Amino acid sequence: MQLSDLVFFAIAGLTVLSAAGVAFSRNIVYAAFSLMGTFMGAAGLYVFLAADFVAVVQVLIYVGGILVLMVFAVMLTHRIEDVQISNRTVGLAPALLVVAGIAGIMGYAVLTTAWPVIEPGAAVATTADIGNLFLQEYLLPFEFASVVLLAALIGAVAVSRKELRSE
Amino acid sequence: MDEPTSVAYLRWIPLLPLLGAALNGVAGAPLQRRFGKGVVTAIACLPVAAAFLLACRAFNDLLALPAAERLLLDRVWTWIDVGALRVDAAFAIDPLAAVMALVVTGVGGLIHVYSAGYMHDEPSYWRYFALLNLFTAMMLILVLADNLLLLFVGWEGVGLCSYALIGFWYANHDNATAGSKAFIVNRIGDFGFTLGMFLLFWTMSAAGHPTLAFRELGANAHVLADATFLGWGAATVITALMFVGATGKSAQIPLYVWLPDAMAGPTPVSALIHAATMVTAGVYLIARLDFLFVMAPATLAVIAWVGALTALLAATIGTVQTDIKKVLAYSTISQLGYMVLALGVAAPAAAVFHLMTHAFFKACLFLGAGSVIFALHHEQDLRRMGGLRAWMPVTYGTFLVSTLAIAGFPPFSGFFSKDEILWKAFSSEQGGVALWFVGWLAAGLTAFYMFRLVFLAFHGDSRIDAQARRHLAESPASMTVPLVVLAAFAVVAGFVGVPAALGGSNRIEHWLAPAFAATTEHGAHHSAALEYGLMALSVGAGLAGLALAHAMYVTGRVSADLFARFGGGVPYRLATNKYYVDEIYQAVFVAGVLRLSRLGAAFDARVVDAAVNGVAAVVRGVSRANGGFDRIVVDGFVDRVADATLLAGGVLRRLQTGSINLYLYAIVAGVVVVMIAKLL
Amino acid sequence: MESPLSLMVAIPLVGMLLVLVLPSAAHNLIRWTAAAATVPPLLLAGWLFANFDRTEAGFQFVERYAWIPDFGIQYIVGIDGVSITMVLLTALLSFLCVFASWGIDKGVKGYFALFLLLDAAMVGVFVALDFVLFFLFWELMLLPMYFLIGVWGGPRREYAAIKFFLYTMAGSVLILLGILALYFATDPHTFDMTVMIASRDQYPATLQYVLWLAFFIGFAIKIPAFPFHTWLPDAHVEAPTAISVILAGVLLKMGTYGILRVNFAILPEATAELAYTLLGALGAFNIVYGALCAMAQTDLKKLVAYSSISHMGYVMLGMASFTQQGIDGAVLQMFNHGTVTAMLFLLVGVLYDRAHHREIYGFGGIAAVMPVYTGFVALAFFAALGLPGLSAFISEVLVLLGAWQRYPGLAAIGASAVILTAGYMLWTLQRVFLGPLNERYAGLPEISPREVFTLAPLAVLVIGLGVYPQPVLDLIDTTLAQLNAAIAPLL
Amino acid sequence: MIGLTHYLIVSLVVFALGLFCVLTRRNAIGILMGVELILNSANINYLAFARFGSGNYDGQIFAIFVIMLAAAEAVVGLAIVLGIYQTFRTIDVSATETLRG
Repeated sequence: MQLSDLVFFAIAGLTVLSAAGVAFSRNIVYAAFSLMGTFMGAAGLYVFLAADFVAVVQVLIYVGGILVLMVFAVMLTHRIEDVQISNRTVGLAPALLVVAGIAGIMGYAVLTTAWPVIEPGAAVATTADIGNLFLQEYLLPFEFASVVLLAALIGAVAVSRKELRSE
Repeated sequence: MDEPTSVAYLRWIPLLPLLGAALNGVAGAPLQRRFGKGVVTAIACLPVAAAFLLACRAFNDLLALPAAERLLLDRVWTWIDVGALRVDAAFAIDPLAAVMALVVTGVGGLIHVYSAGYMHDEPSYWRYFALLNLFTAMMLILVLADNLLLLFVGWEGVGLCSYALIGFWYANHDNATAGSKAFIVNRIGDFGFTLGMFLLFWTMSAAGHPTLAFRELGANAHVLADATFLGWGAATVITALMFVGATGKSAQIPLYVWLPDAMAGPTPVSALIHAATMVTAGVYLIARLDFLFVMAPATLAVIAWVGALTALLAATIGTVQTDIKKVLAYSTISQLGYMVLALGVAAPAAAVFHLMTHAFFKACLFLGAGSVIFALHHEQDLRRMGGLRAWMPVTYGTFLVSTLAIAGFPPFSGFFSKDEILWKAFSSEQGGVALWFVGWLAAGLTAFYMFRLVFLAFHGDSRIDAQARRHLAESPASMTVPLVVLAAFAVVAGFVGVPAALGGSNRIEHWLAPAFAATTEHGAHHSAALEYGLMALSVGAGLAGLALAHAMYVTGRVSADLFARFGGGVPYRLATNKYYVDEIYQAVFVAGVLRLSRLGAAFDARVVDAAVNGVAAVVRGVSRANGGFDRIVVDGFVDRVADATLLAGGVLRRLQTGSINLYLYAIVAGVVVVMIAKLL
Repeated sequence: MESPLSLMVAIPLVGMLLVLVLPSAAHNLIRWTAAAATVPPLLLAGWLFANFDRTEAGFQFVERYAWIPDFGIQYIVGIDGVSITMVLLTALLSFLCVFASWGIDKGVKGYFALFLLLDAAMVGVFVALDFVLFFLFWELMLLPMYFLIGVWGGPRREYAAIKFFLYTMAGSVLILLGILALYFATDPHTFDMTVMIASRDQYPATLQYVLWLAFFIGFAIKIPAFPFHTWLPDAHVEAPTAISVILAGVLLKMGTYGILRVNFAILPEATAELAYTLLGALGAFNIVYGALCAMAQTDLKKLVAYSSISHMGYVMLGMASFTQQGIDGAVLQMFNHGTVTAMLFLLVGVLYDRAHHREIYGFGGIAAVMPVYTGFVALAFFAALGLPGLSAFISEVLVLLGAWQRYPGLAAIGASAVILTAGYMLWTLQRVFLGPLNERYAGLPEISPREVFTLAPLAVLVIGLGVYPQPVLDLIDTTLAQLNAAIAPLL
Repeated sequence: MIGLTHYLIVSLVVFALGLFCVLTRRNAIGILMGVELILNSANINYLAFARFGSGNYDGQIFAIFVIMLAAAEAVVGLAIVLGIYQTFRTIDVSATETLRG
């Protein structure tokens, strides 16, 4: 077992455990912080997969943006004293059943399928290539993405504005 | 066939007046306002004068050539080139065209000068001259055209100008109507003309000579000899159709009715267009296509009789007219009848000779009448004239000379040309005693009504009202000079055609001979004595007419009511009412067409549109019936479906718990089912 | 230049979008935008005229792109001698009609947007070489036309617009059915007209007859030929001036254009069999019937509308003659009628704008107050009645000359209409412009420079093509010679 | 040696947890967190297949688009949550069943 494998397992463990924290925590604030662990772990996995740029994006957007947003939302919607009861769960048994079923099927698929695998090449810096791709081959989706983000921005403002809704 | 001599100046003969017309037509109004009428006059007269000089040059150039090669050609551009049809915009001049071109530019030029005086007080002076120039240009295109289609351009163009000039004073409805009438009646003739042209082209085309150019037609006309159309000889049908066109333009029976009405235009217009030039276009057309007409004896016979009868009929109407211009109009029709008669007896040279002399003396007569009308402030009724010779000596003198010419007294020009025609009518293979007799009778009547006119207007006591008499004076020089010039020609023009029997050499016939090469000369077997005798008879008829007119209107020895009472007054009433021809045409053709047109419009509104609206109504009806079916059966069904849907909805709504978790379960469960199904 | 034809279709559409985003109160801006959008097509038309190969009978400037390959639908545009004349005419009239529409002040934005859409669709019809594309443009043209008549028209505009729409839709259905039948009859299935023309021998005779009739009725409604013509007078009377001009100047030509493009080129056998009765005899009848009906009208615009029916009869007669002269004359007549009748409608519009009625008996002596205007009217009227030296004469004489070769009787009937035409034209001229001045109209203002601007180019064409018609004849001659050579032997 | 299967299994576990989270939470923000988990597991798959499957950048590009969409989704979703909270004074999804048929 190599060192890198150990690191992988460590990161994978962090990811899975944090995810479990998100799923099972009774306190929504703890759940939010566990989510950070999952995101960071996922970013680590990305680095392992030679996707340095995506890893950075993951950290920047998920951790720096989405997570902060969620924490804000949590804070805005709950009085601190309510946190104990803020994350009730319901229907544990059927949920476990369904999840186990799906996980089983998917696990079966993952393990039994003969994936066509190539030998991964050496990890190289990807940022420049991705940049080029965005401005050439993927220009149109890229532009659409910007429009989507703009629309989301405007939509968010429109939805959360008080006076607009009260009409 | 040899290529004719090519020259580049011919195009300018029609083009110069056309430019004058364009300039005056577009910029005439401001020019006249800014610089006065002199500029307009200059723009109008100078091109015509230049065209006259060019025509003289062409005449001179023709003289320099040997008789058989007297043809100048000026090809400007290819006008239409489609399939086998190739028409050039090309001008050609041969002896016949040269005579015509000289007459048109010469007489036309004089009338331009005359008009400057006559129309001096007219506010739309520029419009008048633009149209007059346009007319001159179109007439020259007609005359100089190298092919039938280009000739047709001039043919219709002069019709347009005639229309516009007859209705020049358009504020009066009658004038405008007269213009329309002239154009439409001419269009009937054009209908024949175009069909004749089509048939000619295709017949020639079938024989391998697809052309409309006169030279090539003339050279290859023999191929028509065996061609037939619907069982008739092609040449006969073609010439008959062409002659329909000629009857329109040259005011022959049955299409002469427009010409008397055309006198509504200004008098110089009557002189130029409706006496000297345009109306001779039909004569020119037949002369131009002489090579075709000689191949169709049947058509020639028709032409000869139409001409003779027109000459007589118009003369009888002329005897009873009281409007000075109407008398001259009917006399024009009558004289045109003579020309057509000459064409019908295969004597085109005589026709062209008479055409030329007629142009001079008739123009002079009309301008003289114009001078009288001008002096009397637009009084045209002979019954309110009289004794004018005292006030207007120049007008009287020239008028008298021209009257002597038209009445056929030697040695005035009309004598030679008319006698030539009567002699040919008698002696030609196509002619006969009957034709000669009709012509002779008309000659006598001509002398009568022309002298009646002279006596009523210039002799006797003045019947002019006092108001007008105070201003009475001879016309200005710009009007009298053309009169004198024309009168001089009316005297001397005949000498170019002195027949051999009188010791002359008939120069004009020789000059024109190359143009009429197809006409073979017969009739030389008649003795000179016979010719003298006939001459004496016709002069006698003229004298008789003169004497009768003198007796009636000067000495009063014969009552002027003689005619009016003759035969119970029926012939007189017929003649004064122009034999009711206008009324008959109106009732039969005009009313008929109008009825047909109203019928068509009614058919459109009542039948076609009704059918369309009916279809719409039927569709509406069907849809209404359908609607009933819909309400009861279809709607019933739909309602039941709706009820069932509501019922089912009432049950199924319970599934909509609003609980997001439940929805998510449902989604995931669906996914699981799909996955399992896929895996199994 | 890469794709002149597509540009000619696209530029008015771009103009339409521009007009749509402009504020609707900015009337003059909208007008100038619309005018600007019609200029490049006109320049392109000039470029096409200069670069068109007159010796080539087939299609030129062809652009071909796959569109819906599964159904054999392509985007194909191209022009031959027939369509280039129509494209030239469309570009010119669209340009002039924008200026003729200057006085529209109700719903300016909508009007010009629809107008530009109409412009694009018209050019599209003439350049489309794929049947689906052709039909698309054909229908696209009806839509703006319906609204332009129905919204901006006269008092009975709804009736006229619906009548127009139903008539032409009925025609469209037949055309669509014909197109589908042709699609399935061609092997391999395609909507490509050029392929159909090349494989015209493979259609069985019976199918050809049925298709010929379907297409013919569809197109005859557009011409319009008796008895499918009654939508025209109503549509004309109610439509605004510029739309009348487009309707008579361009839309009517689509009927005869369609017959040449589809019936003649793709169904030659049926054409040879049916042309005499349905084109020739009907054409001659149309000439006389239209002239007679025109004579009975008292509404100036209706009179001009019926004269259009009469003049389009010449096109039908000429096409049916199958002589070079006749068929060339027919297409030349399509062009000339476009210019002459456009002048007539523009002129009627000028008078209507001033007097607010078109009753022939309600005027009199207008020549005295509007001399320049009357000059234009006289030119247009005399051109319409076929005065030699003006453009319509050349085409009419060619048509009648060609027709005479094959059917002298029909040619004689057609030629007799020159008398009737002269009759109603001069009668109208006299009632409206001559005679004593009607005092009510003593103060009518003279024709304005803008109106002169719309008329002068047409006047130049009318005179110019009368004196020298070869520029147009050269364009069409080769194409029509080839077309004629395919049919004439089958007669 | 760590291979494709390892990553797929990690991804599977994260997905299962996310799904569980989505199914069981009654708190709207909690549900959104579950969605984020699912999206992350998908991203891991994308990158793993990009690394071991195709060897090109398509997977990475898609991952970035997914992140972008997640951001948009979170923004709009949280805005809606805030809106719901202001209306109902709670974000418990079981309390907001006004859509019940």
